[in-house]
Amino acid sequence: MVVRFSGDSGDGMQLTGMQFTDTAAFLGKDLATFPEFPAEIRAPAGTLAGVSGFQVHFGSKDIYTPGDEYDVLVAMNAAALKSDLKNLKKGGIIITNTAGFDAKNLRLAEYPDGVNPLDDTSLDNYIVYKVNVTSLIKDALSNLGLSNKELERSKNMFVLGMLYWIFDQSPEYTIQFIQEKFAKSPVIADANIKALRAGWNYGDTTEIFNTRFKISTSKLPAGTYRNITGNNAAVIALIAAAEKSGSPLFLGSYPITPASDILHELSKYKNMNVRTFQAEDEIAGICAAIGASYGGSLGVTTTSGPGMSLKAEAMGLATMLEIPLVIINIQRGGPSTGLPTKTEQSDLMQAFYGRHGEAPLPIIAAASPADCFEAVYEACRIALEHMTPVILLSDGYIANGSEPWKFPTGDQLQPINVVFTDKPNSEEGIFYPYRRDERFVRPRVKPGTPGLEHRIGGLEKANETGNISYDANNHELMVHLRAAKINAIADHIPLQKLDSGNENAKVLVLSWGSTYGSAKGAMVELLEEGKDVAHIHLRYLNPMPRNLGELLKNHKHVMIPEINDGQLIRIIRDRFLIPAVGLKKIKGLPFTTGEIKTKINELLNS
Amino acid sequence: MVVRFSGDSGDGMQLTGMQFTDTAAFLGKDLATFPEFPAEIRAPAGTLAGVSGFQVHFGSKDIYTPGDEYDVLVAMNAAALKSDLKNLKKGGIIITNTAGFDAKNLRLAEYPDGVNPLDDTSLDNYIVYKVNVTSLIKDALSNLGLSNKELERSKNMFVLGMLYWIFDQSPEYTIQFIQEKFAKSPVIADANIKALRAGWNYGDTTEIFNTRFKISTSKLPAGTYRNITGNNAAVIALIAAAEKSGSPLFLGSYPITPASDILHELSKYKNMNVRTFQAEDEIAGICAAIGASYGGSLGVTTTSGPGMSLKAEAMGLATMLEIPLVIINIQRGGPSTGLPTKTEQSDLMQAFYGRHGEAPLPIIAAASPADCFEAVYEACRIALEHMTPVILLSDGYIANGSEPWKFPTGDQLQPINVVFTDKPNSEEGIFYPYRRDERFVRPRVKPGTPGLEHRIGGLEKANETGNISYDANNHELMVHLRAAKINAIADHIPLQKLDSGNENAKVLVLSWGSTYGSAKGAMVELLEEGKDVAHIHLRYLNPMPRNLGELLKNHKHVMIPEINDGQLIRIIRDRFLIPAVGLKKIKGLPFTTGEIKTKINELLNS
Amino acid sequence: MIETNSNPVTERLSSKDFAPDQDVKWCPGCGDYSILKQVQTIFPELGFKKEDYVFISGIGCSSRFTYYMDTYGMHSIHGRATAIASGLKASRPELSVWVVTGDGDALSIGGNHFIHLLRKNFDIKILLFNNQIYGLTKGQYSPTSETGIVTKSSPYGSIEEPFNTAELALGAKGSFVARTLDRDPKHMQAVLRQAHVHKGASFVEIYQNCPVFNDGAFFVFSEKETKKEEALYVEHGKPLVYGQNADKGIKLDGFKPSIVDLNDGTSSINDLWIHDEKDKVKAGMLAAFTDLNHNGYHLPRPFGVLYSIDRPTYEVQMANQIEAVLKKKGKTPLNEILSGDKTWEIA
Amino acid sequence: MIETNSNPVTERLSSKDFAPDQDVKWCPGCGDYSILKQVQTIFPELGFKKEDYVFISGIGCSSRFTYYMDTYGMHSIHGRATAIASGLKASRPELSVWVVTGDGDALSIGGNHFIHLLRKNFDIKILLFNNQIYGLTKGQYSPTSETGIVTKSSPYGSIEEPFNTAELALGAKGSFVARTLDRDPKHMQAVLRQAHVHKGASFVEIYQNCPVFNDGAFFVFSEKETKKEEALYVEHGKPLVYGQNADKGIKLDGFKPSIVDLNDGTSSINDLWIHDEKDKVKAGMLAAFTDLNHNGYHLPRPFGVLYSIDRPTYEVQMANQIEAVLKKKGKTPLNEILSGDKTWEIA
Ligand SMILES: Cc1ncc(C[n+]2csc(CCOP(=O)(O)OP(=O)(O)O)c2C)c(N)n1
Ligand SMILES: Cc1ncc(C[n+]2csc(CCOP(=O)(O)OP(=O)(O)O)c2C)c(N)n1
Ligand code: SF4
Ligand code: SF4
Ligand SMILES: [Mg+2]
Ligand SMILES: [Mg+2]
Repeated sequence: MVVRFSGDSGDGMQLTGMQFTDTAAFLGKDLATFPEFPAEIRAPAGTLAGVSGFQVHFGSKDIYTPGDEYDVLVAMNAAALKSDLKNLKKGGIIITNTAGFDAKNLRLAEYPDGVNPLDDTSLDNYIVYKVNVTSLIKDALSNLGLSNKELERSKNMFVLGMLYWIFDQSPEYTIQFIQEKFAKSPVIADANIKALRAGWNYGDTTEIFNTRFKISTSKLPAGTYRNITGNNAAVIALIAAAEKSGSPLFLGSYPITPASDILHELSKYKNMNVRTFQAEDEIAGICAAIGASYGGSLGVTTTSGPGMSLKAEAMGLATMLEIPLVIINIQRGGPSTGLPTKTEQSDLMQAFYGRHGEAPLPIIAAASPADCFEAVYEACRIALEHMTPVILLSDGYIANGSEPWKFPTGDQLQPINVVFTDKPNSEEGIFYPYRRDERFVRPRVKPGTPGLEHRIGGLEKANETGNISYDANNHELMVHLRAAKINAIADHIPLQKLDSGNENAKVLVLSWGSTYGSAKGAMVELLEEGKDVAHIHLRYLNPMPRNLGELLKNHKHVMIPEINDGQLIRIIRDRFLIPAVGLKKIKGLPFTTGEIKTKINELLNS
Repeated sequence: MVVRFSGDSGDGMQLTGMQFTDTAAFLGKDLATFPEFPAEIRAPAGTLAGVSGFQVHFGSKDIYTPGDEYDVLVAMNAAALKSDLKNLKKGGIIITNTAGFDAKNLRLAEYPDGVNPLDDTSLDNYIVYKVNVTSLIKDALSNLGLSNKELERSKNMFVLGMLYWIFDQSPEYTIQFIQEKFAKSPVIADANIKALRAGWNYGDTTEIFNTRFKISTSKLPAGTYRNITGNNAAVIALIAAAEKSGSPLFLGSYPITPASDILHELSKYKNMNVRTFQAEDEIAGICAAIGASYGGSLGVTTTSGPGMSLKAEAMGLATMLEIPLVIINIQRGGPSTGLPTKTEQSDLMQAFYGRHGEAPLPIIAAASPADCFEAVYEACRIALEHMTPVILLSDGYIANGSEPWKFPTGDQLQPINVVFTDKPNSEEGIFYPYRRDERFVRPRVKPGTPGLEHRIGGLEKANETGNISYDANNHELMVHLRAAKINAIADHIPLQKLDSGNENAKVLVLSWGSTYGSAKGAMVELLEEGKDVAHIHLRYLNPMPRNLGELLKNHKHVMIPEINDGQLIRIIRDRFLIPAVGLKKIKGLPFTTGEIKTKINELLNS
Repeated sequence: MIETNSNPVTERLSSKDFAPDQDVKWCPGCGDYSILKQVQTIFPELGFKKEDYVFISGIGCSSRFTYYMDTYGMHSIHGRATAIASGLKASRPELSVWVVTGDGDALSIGGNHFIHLLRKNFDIKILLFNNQIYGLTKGQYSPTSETGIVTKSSPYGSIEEPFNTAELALGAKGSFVARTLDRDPKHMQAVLRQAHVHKGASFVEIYQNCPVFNDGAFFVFSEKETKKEEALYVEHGKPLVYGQNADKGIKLDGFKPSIVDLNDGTSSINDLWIHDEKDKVKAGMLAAFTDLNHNGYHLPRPFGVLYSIDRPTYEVQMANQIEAVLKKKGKTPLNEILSGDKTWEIA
Repeated sequence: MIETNSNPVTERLSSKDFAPDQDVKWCPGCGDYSILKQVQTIFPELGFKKEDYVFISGIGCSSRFTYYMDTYGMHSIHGRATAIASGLKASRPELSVWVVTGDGDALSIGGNHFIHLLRKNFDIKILLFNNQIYGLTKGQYSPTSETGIVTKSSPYGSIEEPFNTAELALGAKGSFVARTLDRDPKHMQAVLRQAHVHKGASFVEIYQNCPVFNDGAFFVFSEKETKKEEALYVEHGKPLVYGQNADKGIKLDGFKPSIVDLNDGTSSINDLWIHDEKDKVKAGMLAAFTDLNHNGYHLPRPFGVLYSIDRPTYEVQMANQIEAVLKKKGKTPLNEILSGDKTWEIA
């Protein structure tokens, strides 16, 4: 069951959606959400540019995406209906606030003069409920002495109440939330609760709704769950990695959509000895993180595309220094400023090759909101244990989206082994800062360690001693050693597994990052249909699992869906010389499972 | 014939080498040069770190590289001998200044105590001429009243005089040079000329040299020639492109080795209406060039690796704006600060993919010093005619190296067509800044044009109007249109030709950039030996000539030599799915023809 | 989509000529609207042709300004408008180039280009919309935010000392430093006109209310109840007078500015500090009023042109140098450049 | 290759302990040698353990300094040493962090991090080797080069007004601003000691001769023939006296500094300007002496600590905030962070 809440950005749709989600989650439904914000801070009220949407997919079956099409569309005004009708299922339900369809709203939504979709035949294929929420609210809250503006603000709670009734959910969770949130303004709390109950009662008493849904509890594996967004999962992962490795956490960052929330959230954790440094720009952000890492912290920097471009030079420095650093890129629509509030996977090639010189780095991509936890945790582990900057790719879709997460306890997390050297690493009593272990990893020394004083820098270094060296053969050796170190990480990550499907299936879908959900959704359906398909999801993009090439060669077709113009596919073709086929979508939106199924079926029939 | 001048960086070896080169060139020899500077500004005199070398390869046969090994080594001190002996041909000639082999010099050159290579048997395989240049100079110039330090300064002229005698070259060219250079200090001019003649006379009278070489005039195609370095060729190309296109030239740049010379040279051409802007950093450099280009100039920015990393974001902006811009990267050893004075080809992948989002750009690489002219001119042509930033790749080797150039006249240059729109491009009288022609190129308007006022920027734009658009389908369309524009450039560049060899040869060498010379040198020898080989040199890296794939498929082996860890090879494997083989060298030095021949022979025998 | 300008450019322009047919999309109540209005109001009178104005902006709510002026314009990337404008002005000195930027855009990521533009003294007008917050990214503190401010990125209060914008501009050799605010249209118009007239880098800080993320940051300077006591309007050659009934003045005791009551008989208007916009030391002292506010010693905030001197602009010097060299050497024929002066023939 | 420190750290260090076994590779006669010597000389007395010093430098001849101090150190990338040092200091307040940089490194590419570091007031010592040239890249003019200078990139003379470094630092809220020069070892040592003692960002500009690309740029301040007339050594609480026989002084006529002859009977030492390093206005006026030189009105160049005030450092405030929140909230067990406060069970 997919519900889309849609209204003006001032209408509180994000909050409504989150409450609905939390309630559903709390009652044990599996789910996935997808908030969509307008690009302007506050586009003029009532316009198409100002529409803000929140989509939630919930139910008892495994849910992998926020859903291609929705069953229910809540449209608070004409612009919301106009912009979101296209993805409502034929025969789906529309719940409207008729007060949002007056002449002014219709004009702002750019309906032709005299046309009101609620009055003509254009919605005949849908079940339309017209509710004058605005006037109902006024009645319900008449005795509270609120201004019109204040009354309007509870519209969303009324709608939420109706929805709870329709989906047979208890409003108690939200009532508690309201009480907590407005603890200091009891009148507002009261108004919101009254509005919520009024909405519920409206459904219960008026009989205008002829459908009521019962969603049974989901079949997620047993366990304790919470709902989480990708950016929040990243925050928790960073804290967990810091704790497990015994490293203080330092974030150097400059605000940018859609990465800023990580900075915001982390800055609340001062009690966990977390240092967040809002730098003057992205370069200072990564440089401060390098400084902190040099000092012994877990240095992290977070950004999105334009910031990644600015950090390129400093990433090269960190590569030369061979110190731990986690670089989180919440990808958004590019190039340049592009589409800042839309999602895209178009920074993969940059992650591989976006620095001058030979500067290979590990790259890990998160697959879903909850997976941001594990992916970010892994990025930290690799950075700390292998003394290297690591790029973690997420994107706007999973950063803001949410899903239930069967969170681990601290004990269940893989240990992260951080060793600081405090004595010379040679029999002669000399310390060699670039002498490597069998994983090609050099020792880490904290400034302040007596007797091991030494200098590091961005010029090429002599092997072992780390002194400046312009020697030709040494340079080649060092380029190879740095590359070998990154490649050796492949021995410290899991081998690749099929996510689902048959080992020698005719068509293999190879997904990375946030296309996981759409690919997985398609697989579930195709496998149910008995199709000869398989699915690999690649978390470790560099180095790749050692057995990946082997696995890929078992399939006639390898299909790579990407929210870009074809990036992983270039790497795969280069590495394995296989004629992989791409599926591209560059619309600032995730794939629908339908789009993926269509392409797979095409290949199955070829 | 290959001569290597080697001495302390204070010894004037670069000047000596250049004079020798110019004289040889002037007398009609083909040649190639390779200066090597120490990385320190002034490493302590006499040390190995302070050795400065200049290699010149000249003769009557076509010359493609500065030569793998030298026939003559001029070693002004012990450090010079120690560092450069390894590449002297067995049986080659060593000319030394014995005064540079005193106890102090030997110690600084890190010879063991008591060892002097001029006195032991270590040089038995060579013909060694020991000349006490320092004391000979003192005698020759005794009556000029110069200080010791001033006397020392003419050492190099004495040596040059000897060399001229040995190679039967007239010193007149250099005498004229000295007269011009020291026009204002006749005493110094006199001293230098006397020293030069003294050197010549020393050869002529002392009979210590038992070899004298006569190099016949080279067999270069008939025509008028000049000698030129890559960076100077780039400067001239920029001026020529500005003149031919009628665009004022604007350079926004921040100094960085080995690109700074372009800034230096261009800033002399104020009388050509050239504006050079030394910016506060590389970002400001490219941004100022974007501003100037927006204003109607030919905007250019020059840099090397670290600067390229910093310019990534602004390149993305220029891609979105779709305005002309030429970005010249004189590659050097990376990553990070790396090996600033050494050459490398390791920024190719960055040129392809080093920006966030889908931001494809044309890439052109120069093959040799003289070819920098044509390559840079082409970059300007494409930027101006196709409204796009273009990346031009050169490297430290060809930037500082020189060769004879059969320069064109202005009339012979391809025209560059710059059109500024000054009226609406629609019948309705509306101006559409992003309406494209059949090459997908949008119109260019100069601010100041009445009636066409409009805004452009880095956010995604609606097709044709250029207004901000967050529309999903429009974004995909625009990504594709921008890519199509770049691809369409392939229709406006020459088809790929074989540089030499047989069309279906067993082994094809695919070179790009400065590996041209080494590859060409190897080919000449292999073809003379009757081997089944062929050579393609790729100037247009993106888009590639339309027939390249076709050509590559005709060969059993495609071998790609690169001064990096394998970069073009990744692109070729991805694009054409052929198992191309790489040859890598990451030593801050060009390939020798021998290295390339060895690899080709290996493949021929496989 | 730009319709052709039906007015021949010689005709008198009106403020409407500068309003393109695009919706203005700032939040309701945003101070940016007023700035837009004042700019559109004064532009017809400034004497340039419409097509000769260019706006270059970075990224931020403020930087959207460019889209709302029907002139030439570029909405560029974060922090770099100043650098782009420098290249434009250097190569096209005849254009009237305006930079619109925010406190984050100009002083955080763009700080370096900002100070270098001032130092080099391009004749560019920089309008810095200072709302002491990052608006577009939804409310983080900026380099001008007050210490202690609670924002999304400083939940426990910012620990940073803000820049004193005027002091920074003076320290970077700015040749024109002024301040005005969104809620005083007349004053803003007057300051913008002066900025336009100044030949050199004109830095105008405009206090701008962001009702969504930093509401009321400057209300003490703009609202009836407090403004007369808190805002000091300076004018060249005029004494520093302010207060509810113009009854207060600033006097200098040596180097210490002090507040005097003009009615209590101890001081008259003749004792007051006379504003001299050419005096850098005094401009610095005026700029410092902002910080004195923090130290218990409370002085009103100065508005108006704090400093304005003439010094050569970059683009004029560049053009002059080109002209001089051209005069001396003449243009070299392209063929001579191609051949250089050392050639040889091969037959 | 670093040999272990055989001295236990509690033993007294000598300047040799700070010299690593690497060759120093500046040009013969470079002013950098003197700076290295003075730093190595004073370091043993500063009271930190050898292992607690860290040098962070950018790129430039000056930035090679890091390699020549046997402490911890990072030779980073061009212009970013200040940013890297900020992260280090924020996370390791107990270390003594020194930035070594050049006029290009700090004021050209690194200008933004420089002003932000000063504003945020990290307790970091910034040694800016000002040779008014780009040394490492072989001689282009820098943001401190004099207008008109002929260099590789300005063959017809630079058209740029240089930064006034002290003024810029003051404008960026620097809490300690000082100047010294390579050829006055004693003075340099004294200034460096004061910089070390200052708790906050300590900006020390060191005039440094580059014999290769800008020889003699500061000789008027260092060479016998001129220095007494051209250099003014300021000391807190002392009158501004200079001249061949300490016979000249600076007096203030209102806001105008003027030179008086102490021997001609018109003025005595008691009339002179007494240096007050806590007074920002006066510090600004001292800083301005540099530019007055250009306007015909010739004043000597001030050396010494121009300005020094205490204000809270970033790293201490950061640590305090962490401590306060920790005190209030206590540490949250990891498991609680993992679970959050809204969970549900699925059986
Ligand atoms: C390179 C880069 N970094 C970060 C951002 C995100 N960003 C956009 S505007 C902005 C700050 C806006 O603040 P300000 O300049 O004060 O403008 P305002 O919105 O307050 O008018 C930031 C951080 C970006 N677009 N590009
Ligand atoms: C990103 C980047 N840009 C440019 C350079 C080249 N570069 C190295 S040092 C330098 C300037 C040095 O000048 P300064 O900081 O004054 O140091 P000095 O050598 O004079 O001590 C430049 C431009 C670089 N290494 N990295
Ligand atoms: S967020 Fe603030 S500054 Fe931005 S448009 Fe809204 S009110 Fe204006
Ligand atoms: S170039 Fe100048 S600054 Fe650099 S080491 Fe040589 S003398 Fe010193
Ligand atoms: Mg702002
Ligand atoms: Mg310098």
